[in-house]
Amino acid sequence: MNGPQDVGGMMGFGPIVPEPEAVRFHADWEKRVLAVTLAASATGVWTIDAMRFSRESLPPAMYYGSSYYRIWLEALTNRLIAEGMVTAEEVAAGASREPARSVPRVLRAEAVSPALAAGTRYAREPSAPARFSVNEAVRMRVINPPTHTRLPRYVRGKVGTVERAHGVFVLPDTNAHGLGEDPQWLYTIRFSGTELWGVEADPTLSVSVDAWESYLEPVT
Amino acid sequence: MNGPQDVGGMMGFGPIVPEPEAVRFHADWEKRVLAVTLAASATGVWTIDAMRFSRESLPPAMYYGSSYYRIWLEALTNRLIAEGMVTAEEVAAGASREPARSVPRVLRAEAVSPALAAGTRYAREPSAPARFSVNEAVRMRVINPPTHTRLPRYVRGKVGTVERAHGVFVLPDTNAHGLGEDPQWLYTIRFSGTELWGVEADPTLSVSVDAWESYLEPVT
Amino acid sequence: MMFALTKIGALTARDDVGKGLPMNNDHGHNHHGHDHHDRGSALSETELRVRALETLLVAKGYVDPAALEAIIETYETKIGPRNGARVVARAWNDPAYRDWLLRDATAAIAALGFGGRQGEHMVAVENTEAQHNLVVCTLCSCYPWPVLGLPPAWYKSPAYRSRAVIDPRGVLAEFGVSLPADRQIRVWDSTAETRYFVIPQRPPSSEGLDEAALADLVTRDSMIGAGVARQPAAAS
Amino acid sequence: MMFALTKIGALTARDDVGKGLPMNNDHGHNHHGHDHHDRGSALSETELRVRALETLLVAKGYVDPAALEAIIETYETKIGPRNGARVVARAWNDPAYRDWLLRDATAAIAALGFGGRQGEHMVAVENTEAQHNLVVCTLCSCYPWPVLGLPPAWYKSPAYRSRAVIDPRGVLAEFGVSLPADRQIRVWDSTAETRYFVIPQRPPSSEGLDEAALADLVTRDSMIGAGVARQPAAAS
Repeated sequence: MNGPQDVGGMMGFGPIVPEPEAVRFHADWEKRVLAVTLAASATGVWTIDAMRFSRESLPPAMYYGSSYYRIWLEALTNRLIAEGMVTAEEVAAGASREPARSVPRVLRAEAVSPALAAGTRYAREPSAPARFSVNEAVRMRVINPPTHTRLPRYVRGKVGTVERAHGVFVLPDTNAHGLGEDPQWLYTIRFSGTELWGVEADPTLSVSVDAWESYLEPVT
Repeated sequence: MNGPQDVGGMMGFGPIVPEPEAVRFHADWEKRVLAVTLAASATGVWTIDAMRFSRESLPPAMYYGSSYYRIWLEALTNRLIAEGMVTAEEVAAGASREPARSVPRVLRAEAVSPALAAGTRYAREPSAPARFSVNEAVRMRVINPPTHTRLPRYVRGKVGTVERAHGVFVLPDTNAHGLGEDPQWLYTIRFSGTELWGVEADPTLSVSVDAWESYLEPVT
Repeated sequence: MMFALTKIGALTARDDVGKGLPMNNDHGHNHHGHDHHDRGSALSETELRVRALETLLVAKGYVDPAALEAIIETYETKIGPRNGARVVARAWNDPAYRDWLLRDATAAIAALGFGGRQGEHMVAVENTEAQHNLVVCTLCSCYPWPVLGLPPAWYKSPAYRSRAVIDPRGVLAEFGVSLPADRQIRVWDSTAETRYFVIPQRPPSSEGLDEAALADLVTRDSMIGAGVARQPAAAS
Repeated sequence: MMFALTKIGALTARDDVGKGLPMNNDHGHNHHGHDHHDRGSALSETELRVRALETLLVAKGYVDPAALEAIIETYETKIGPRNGARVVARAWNDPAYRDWLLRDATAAIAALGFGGRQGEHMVAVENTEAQHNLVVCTLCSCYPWPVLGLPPAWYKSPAYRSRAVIDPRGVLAEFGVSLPADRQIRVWDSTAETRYFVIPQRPPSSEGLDEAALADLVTRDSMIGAGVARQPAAAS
């Protein structure tokens, strides 16, 4: 969706504020949000793409007015309610009132290290050869789905060059909505700054995105 | 600028809430903001384009989190301070602490009706013929100025058709920043929905913008 | 490849888009910015700020307090959508006036006594069996004040401004307007000082009504394209 | 026609962009959303909500409280940018390792004991005299956790995410980094599960340092491309 998350090329957010490398968290509640989000996601009720969609579905005023851990908190709460794992009343009360929903798994303390060390691989075995070749020119499709996509607005319709084929990966557009993994070839596509931003752009600039095969069309 | 004002095609702002035709204001302060903004603007210290730039320069979280009269209030306050007409301290105190700046004019009560009835004409005498003709295909330039522009992001780079030439009008891009009126031909450019949003768009849709000559380039 | 838009609609409806979240800009207010202070308290932060700014500008001599009252009176009592309704009623009733209005709206509207601020360069567009027109200002709140008055809160809201150009049928549905699938939708984004207003389709069974009665059928929303004209009482 | 960008910079600087306004997302907090309640009060609204949610999820049996502590301990003490600094130091010191890292970053990084969540598909890119690399995730906060730890607040901020792809030199200037005008700038927008990290240029006068000493020169920001490696103490 063309939601508040899609900020590439926007202006007006003010200065960037660097911070020391030693800073891990800014408040104790940030740690709790991190841990609760990872542990709740480990139940396997939703995919990472579904959770991203929950975050970008927050109202823009809230999204831009919140720190990122606050965004996590809001999205996690919405997702838990949408999945029937908790009710809004339970969230307000901070207490369980209904029986728990069954979930695929629960992450136990002893499994944390192995789970984080393993991660979740999104690569899949190719079932077809890559349609596009390295150094080939491609045009990004013009799509505006109200659902999740990882094709940012600032590259849609633009012509770039295939720089690398990464293999076949789970497609977020379907995976976010329970429509299956639809694994597709994933490419790094490089654009000149002038292609993206016009002739007045920095001539030394190039920008790439990683794009699934269905985001691309041949340049005719 | 690609600020929060440029919302065409964005998603996630929630439902539209119709309201009865008889509703003029929702609170008394809205009337005051309307009147103060019109009267302060009538001093002639800034142009309408400069005030629009002040509004779109508000932080996105504030812009999206505020009603439109609140946006007016914030922008007017910033503009008055930037023009040296008031200080931030005076605004906080609600009292004058410094001598007033001289302003070109003050709108008196008896001049309100004639001024509103006259309006401000932005049309200028053409000094050159229109470069583009009705029914001609044109491409919108790809520009991303950090300054004021009235070329929305969703049409940049898109090909449309000249539907009407309105005459020559003051260019907001320069006028907003004290760089002169640079009057240019103004056209209505019509786009198909599919050109703007892709092949999945509503096939019955067409959208137009009004665009100054320097926003356009010939289709080659 | 991408899935179809119809499929997506159902998905979005069942997903958590905004569920349980306050939405901004309904009724011109919002629920999680500064303005939440405006509810309930006798004198809100916003009211105090507006009052302080007005006091300051008057003290500085930049604004005449009597001019403020004159401005408010004008837009509360003189300039509103009944002006536009008169223009539409005349156009329905007088083919020559309609032609003039479509050819030179600023002049034709001035002939009925309307014009000025935010209506200096008017364009009238006509709804027909072939085409429905919808007016928006994606970049701010441009609106034809002399014929329609001040814009309603929804016209200035990001919700309307963002969607009118990409999903006008969805927008119209929220206003209770459903058009035939083959009706062409023409959206006018007011990006310059030209101001658009819509001549809605004249309702069936309105023959014989005089201009005052016709004007009663013309709603504000119908002149933005977000609504259609009312049916005459006898026919409804 | 449009005026030049250099001219525009000056204009913007003197105009009222954000003047006197609170900015959001500095230091990961904001000053006019809900989070303003977090300042000063002993137990903020956010803290209360987080506590309530954690209590609820534990009561429901969805999360194991001991697992929460294990997750926090991992990212507070085990996984951070010193991991990435070791990778860079090895690459500086060992040309064969550098080649492997550029060819198959996931495997080369795993050989040093790092990998897993948010680093399953790693790509290393190298800064040179010809090209400077900068990593961003415009759509969310994708970041190579196994080598860099959790992202800093600025990396997740709309300010950084919006500008990195259109004005990277302006962004770098805010980090105190100024590159030659002819240096190619290559921005990597992390829109998939591939995770990028930057091998900064090895500082002059770092010859003869061992890998531990080299790793001390490698800052977190330099591995995002928002900084450069430190000069050795003797040379600075």
